Amino acid sequence: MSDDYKPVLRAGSDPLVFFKYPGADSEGEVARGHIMAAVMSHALRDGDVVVMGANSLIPLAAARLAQLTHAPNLTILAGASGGVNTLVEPLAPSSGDYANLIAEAVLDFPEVLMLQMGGRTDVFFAGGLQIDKQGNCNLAFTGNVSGQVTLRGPGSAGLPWAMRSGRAIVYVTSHTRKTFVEAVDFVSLPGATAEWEQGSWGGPEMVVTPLCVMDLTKQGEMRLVSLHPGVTLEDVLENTGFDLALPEEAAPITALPSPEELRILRELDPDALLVAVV
Amino acid sequence: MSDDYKPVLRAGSDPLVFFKYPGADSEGEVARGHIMAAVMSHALRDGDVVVMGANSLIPLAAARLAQLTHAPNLTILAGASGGVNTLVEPLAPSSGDYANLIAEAVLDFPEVLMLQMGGRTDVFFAGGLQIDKQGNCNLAFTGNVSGQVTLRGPGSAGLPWAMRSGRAIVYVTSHTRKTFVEAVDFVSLPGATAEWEQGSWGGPEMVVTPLCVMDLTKQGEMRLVSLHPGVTLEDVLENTGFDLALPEEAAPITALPSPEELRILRELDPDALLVAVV
Amino acid sequence: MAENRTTKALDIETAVSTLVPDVTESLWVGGMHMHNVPMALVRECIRQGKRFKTLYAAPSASLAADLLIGAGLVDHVVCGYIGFEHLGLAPAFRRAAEEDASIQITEADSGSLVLALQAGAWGQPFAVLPPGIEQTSLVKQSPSFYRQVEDPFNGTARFVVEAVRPTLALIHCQQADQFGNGIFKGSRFADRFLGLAADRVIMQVEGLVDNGQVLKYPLQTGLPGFRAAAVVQVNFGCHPTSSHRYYNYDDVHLRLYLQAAATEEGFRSYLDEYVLQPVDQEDYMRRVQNQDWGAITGEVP
Amino acid sequence: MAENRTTKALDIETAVSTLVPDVTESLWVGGMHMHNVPMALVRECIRQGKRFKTLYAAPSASLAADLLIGAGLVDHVVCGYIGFEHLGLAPAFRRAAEEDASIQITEADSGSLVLALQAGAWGQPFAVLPPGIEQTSLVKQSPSFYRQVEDPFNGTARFVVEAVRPTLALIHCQQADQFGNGIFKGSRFADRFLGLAADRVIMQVEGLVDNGQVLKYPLQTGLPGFRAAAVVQVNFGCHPTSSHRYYNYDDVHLRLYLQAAATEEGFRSYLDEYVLQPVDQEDYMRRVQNQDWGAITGEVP
Repeated sequence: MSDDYKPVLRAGSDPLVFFKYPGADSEGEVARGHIMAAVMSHALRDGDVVVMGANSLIPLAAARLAQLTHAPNLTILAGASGGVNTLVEPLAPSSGDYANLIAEAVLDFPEVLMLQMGGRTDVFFAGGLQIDKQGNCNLAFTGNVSGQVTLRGPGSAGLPWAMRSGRAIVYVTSHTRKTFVEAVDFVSLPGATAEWEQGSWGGPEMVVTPLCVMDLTKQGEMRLVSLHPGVTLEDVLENTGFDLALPEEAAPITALPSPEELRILRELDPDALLVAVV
Repeated sequence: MSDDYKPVLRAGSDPLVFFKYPGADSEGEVARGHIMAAVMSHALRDGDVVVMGANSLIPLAAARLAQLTHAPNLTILAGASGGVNTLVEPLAPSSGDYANLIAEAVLDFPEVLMLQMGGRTDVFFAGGLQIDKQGNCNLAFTGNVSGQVTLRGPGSAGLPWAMRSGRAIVYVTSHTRKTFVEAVDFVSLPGATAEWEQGSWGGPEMVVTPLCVMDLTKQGEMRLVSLHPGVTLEDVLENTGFDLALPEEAAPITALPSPEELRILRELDPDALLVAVV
Repeated sequence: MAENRTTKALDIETAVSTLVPDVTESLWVGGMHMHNVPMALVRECIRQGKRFKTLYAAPSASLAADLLIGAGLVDHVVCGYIGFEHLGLAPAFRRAAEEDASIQITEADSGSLVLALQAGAWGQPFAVLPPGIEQTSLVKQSPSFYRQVEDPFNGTARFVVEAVRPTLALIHCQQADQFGNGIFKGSRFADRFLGLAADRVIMQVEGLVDNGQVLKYPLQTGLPGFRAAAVVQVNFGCHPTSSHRYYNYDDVHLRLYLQAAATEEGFRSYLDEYVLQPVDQEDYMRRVQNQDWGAITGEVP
Repeated sequence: MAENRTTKALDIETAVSTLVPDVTESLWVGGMHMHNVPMALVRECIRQGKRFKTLYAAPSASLAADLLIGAGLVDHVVCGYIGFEHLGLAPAFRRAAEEDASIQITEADSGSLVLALQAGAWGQPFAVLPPGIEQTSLVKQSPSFYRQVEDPFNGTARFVVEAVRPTLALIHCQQADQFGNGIFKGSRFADRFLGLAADRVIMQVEGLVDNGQVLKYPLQTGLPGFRAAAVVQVNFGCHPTSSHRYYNYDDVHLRLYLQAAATEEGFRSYLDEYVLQPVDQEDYMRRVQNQDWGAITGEVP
């Protein structure tokens, strides 16, 4: 969203009339946000119960896209709003937006946490200030051993419980050496734990960035899966602060969204937030 | 309610149209149920949050009577229904009745338990299969030491948490030696505990029966407070299975409801359930 | 929603035969006292001879528990409350407890059981109880249910109960869409909570509504669809208990049950007449002769 | 209800001056992210210089926490999340954590904090956490917050957190009657729960409705009146956060705040201009110049 975009407060409205964002050019380029949403969508399965937290623009688009294509029985728990199966009309930047209440049900937020921590979800979307080779994510703070905090993040929020929420899909909107580090300064979300390796807990299944798609090997090391169009292996390695494992053969190019997927993503997103977000 | 009373199922209705019970003679006698309701009402204070469980016909009438007379800021939590400040129009025999949803709010029942156990209520109404000299109540079972169950009751329900719910008002609709025993076979509701004597916990404050009103001495022994009209001290002692403490002077006669109180009780209770219940 | 979304609407016989194992680890039935109890589902379970190793009876179980216990389909009951409120005690439960020892009873209380269910729902291994329970007979009666830990914040001994995750919950909503989005038109009792907590939920409803109506009023949805394994539409499915806004409980029939079930023979003939013999809910309704069913089939908004 | 029932409707200045102690033990503010945060109450607390020994920041605190921390009114924050979602990090909180050590921070997580609040509401002394937390850095970072007990059912070590009963909760409902029966017109976030749990609740609303309307639609009451100590009517009281059905969040103003508060001087001048100087909410609204307030004062059904 551009900085000179000036929304006004929304007037009182009935539940089926929502805040309108200014329209964007739906004939424009395929953006990184579109590619990331489509990749995440493909990782979702029919019947999955998918939960997301704050700042979940791309995951929300991905989950709704999956619902409208290959996963009609997927359930979306739209973060702070408590909305269940929001129609995502339109895609809104804040997880607690009223737009997410064009939905089938609205849970109290403690109930969302309960379902997540109680193991009633299949997929959890997560991010972090730092992500390391083992898939650990840090949303608390960075700092050195003497206790000096160099960057105070928001806090660990719901990340500690990702392993109870099924497959974690980790995503970031910037791929740099500051984000992808050898070892996080603080573990908010445990990555490749022993329990994950044994298959008894969930854990990071996929990592999606503006440059590429990664996963974890069985040994719990982050590995390149595919490069987004126009991105080279060098781009990724230069911007990754640890030795990234590589696939046995040359990494393929991440598939673009199909024309139908792109049409749906643009329809859900009249303000082209997916273009602006990355 | 007489046995040949035959209600039909209630048709679908809007929230302000309720099931009508056949009317009763509002000019009839002052019943024991009226006296018990008025006595309990007098024990309630303005601002009290009052919670009741199953089978709470008399407590519900008492709480609403208090609200309409001396305690306009009293709050009623009407048991299973979850209704908060039900208008009691009309008084219904089951705590979960839809009539109790003519109210200001409807809580989920776990929330009612939470408020009760969390100490957010001031008065709790309780009963029992057996009640003993120390005010202990038993709603589980009676039986002998060898483990043989002689009367299986419903179970302890919410009674174990009475001491967390403020002042307990104990009531029964039959006063016999089977009910008032030397020592209960099973403690569902702890009566005069050490914590109660020290004032750090709630506990039984008043016991109301069809014959009399009782309380607990500071030493935690049940004591006669007043005799209902027409009841003699001998009636009470013959029907009480332990040595009942007596007041220093002769026990007074329980005050009858005032004409205004009686009018209100009869208005709330078109089916005269308060006449039938005792 | 996509047109190829799978419906969860099933007929009651199919729902019970396919979704309830012949021997189910544990069961928790929704409703309280004579309200919102999914009796049609319970009768169908009995008809199909489903067995339940453990029945959780709280906050306030009544006819469903008494029938299941009387029919001999329950091995173990964890009891917070089983009774009929102002109408009396539970006759089959009484007989099981007073006369034979065929059933194992764990004496518990409704508060602790709801906290155990809540712990299960959150994935907590156990729930700590507020102080006070140590003053009751419960902790001596049920030492394996009520255990102790030391409070790490102040060293006090605390009683705790193990988390409960029921294998199966049977729940009544007044309405739902075919995807299981359930609507309570009156009290939710502990049913929303139970529906969020249990491993598998079968939902009984008076009527199916369009998904569009659910989308229009999402704040009234009591249970989100993904928690329901199946939705079963049954007319008067809670009878003889009530369904708020639809019909009151039938106290004539409840009294008939209590009178019959006072003896083992009476219980058997009630079970035969109203549970085992009826081929379906319509047949059941024909056998209940004190109701003018036609007078109360009006639609509820 | 009886005509002599006491109203809980108070003007905001009176509510805060009489119901918020000058030094309050602990505070929990409702809403999440840029939604449903009772900002007018928070600004009034700052204006009156109320101090809070502990601030619980969860599930998702934002502007309220950042202003209170920046204004130096919080001694200790228990942090699950303080941030501005897609708009960025919390500048005053960052400064407090990165540059000075004037504030004590207990590193926690939103799940554990909500469970601690739940334990407090039920009178449970502490809450047991699901397994997994031991794999995070939290248990090492905050050893007095996360403690251990032995599971009496299987001997496993479990982490637990002490129950939290906030002394004061500030909550926004879209509507309420004068007796404190609050109505959420959109998401309830954790606010119903918080309102049932806290020792004292002050409720801010967009509009007062008649008690008769509450009685007509009791199922829509989000918080029963007895839990509210006072009800305060304020126009646009959540601004710059949203109030569902009434208005969206004002991201222009939120960005203005984030930009200003990036420096200590900028924070001070924002605080002065928008919190300390305004004599009332109308004055505050006049100072917010990017909004056409008149266009959005329409009544909401």
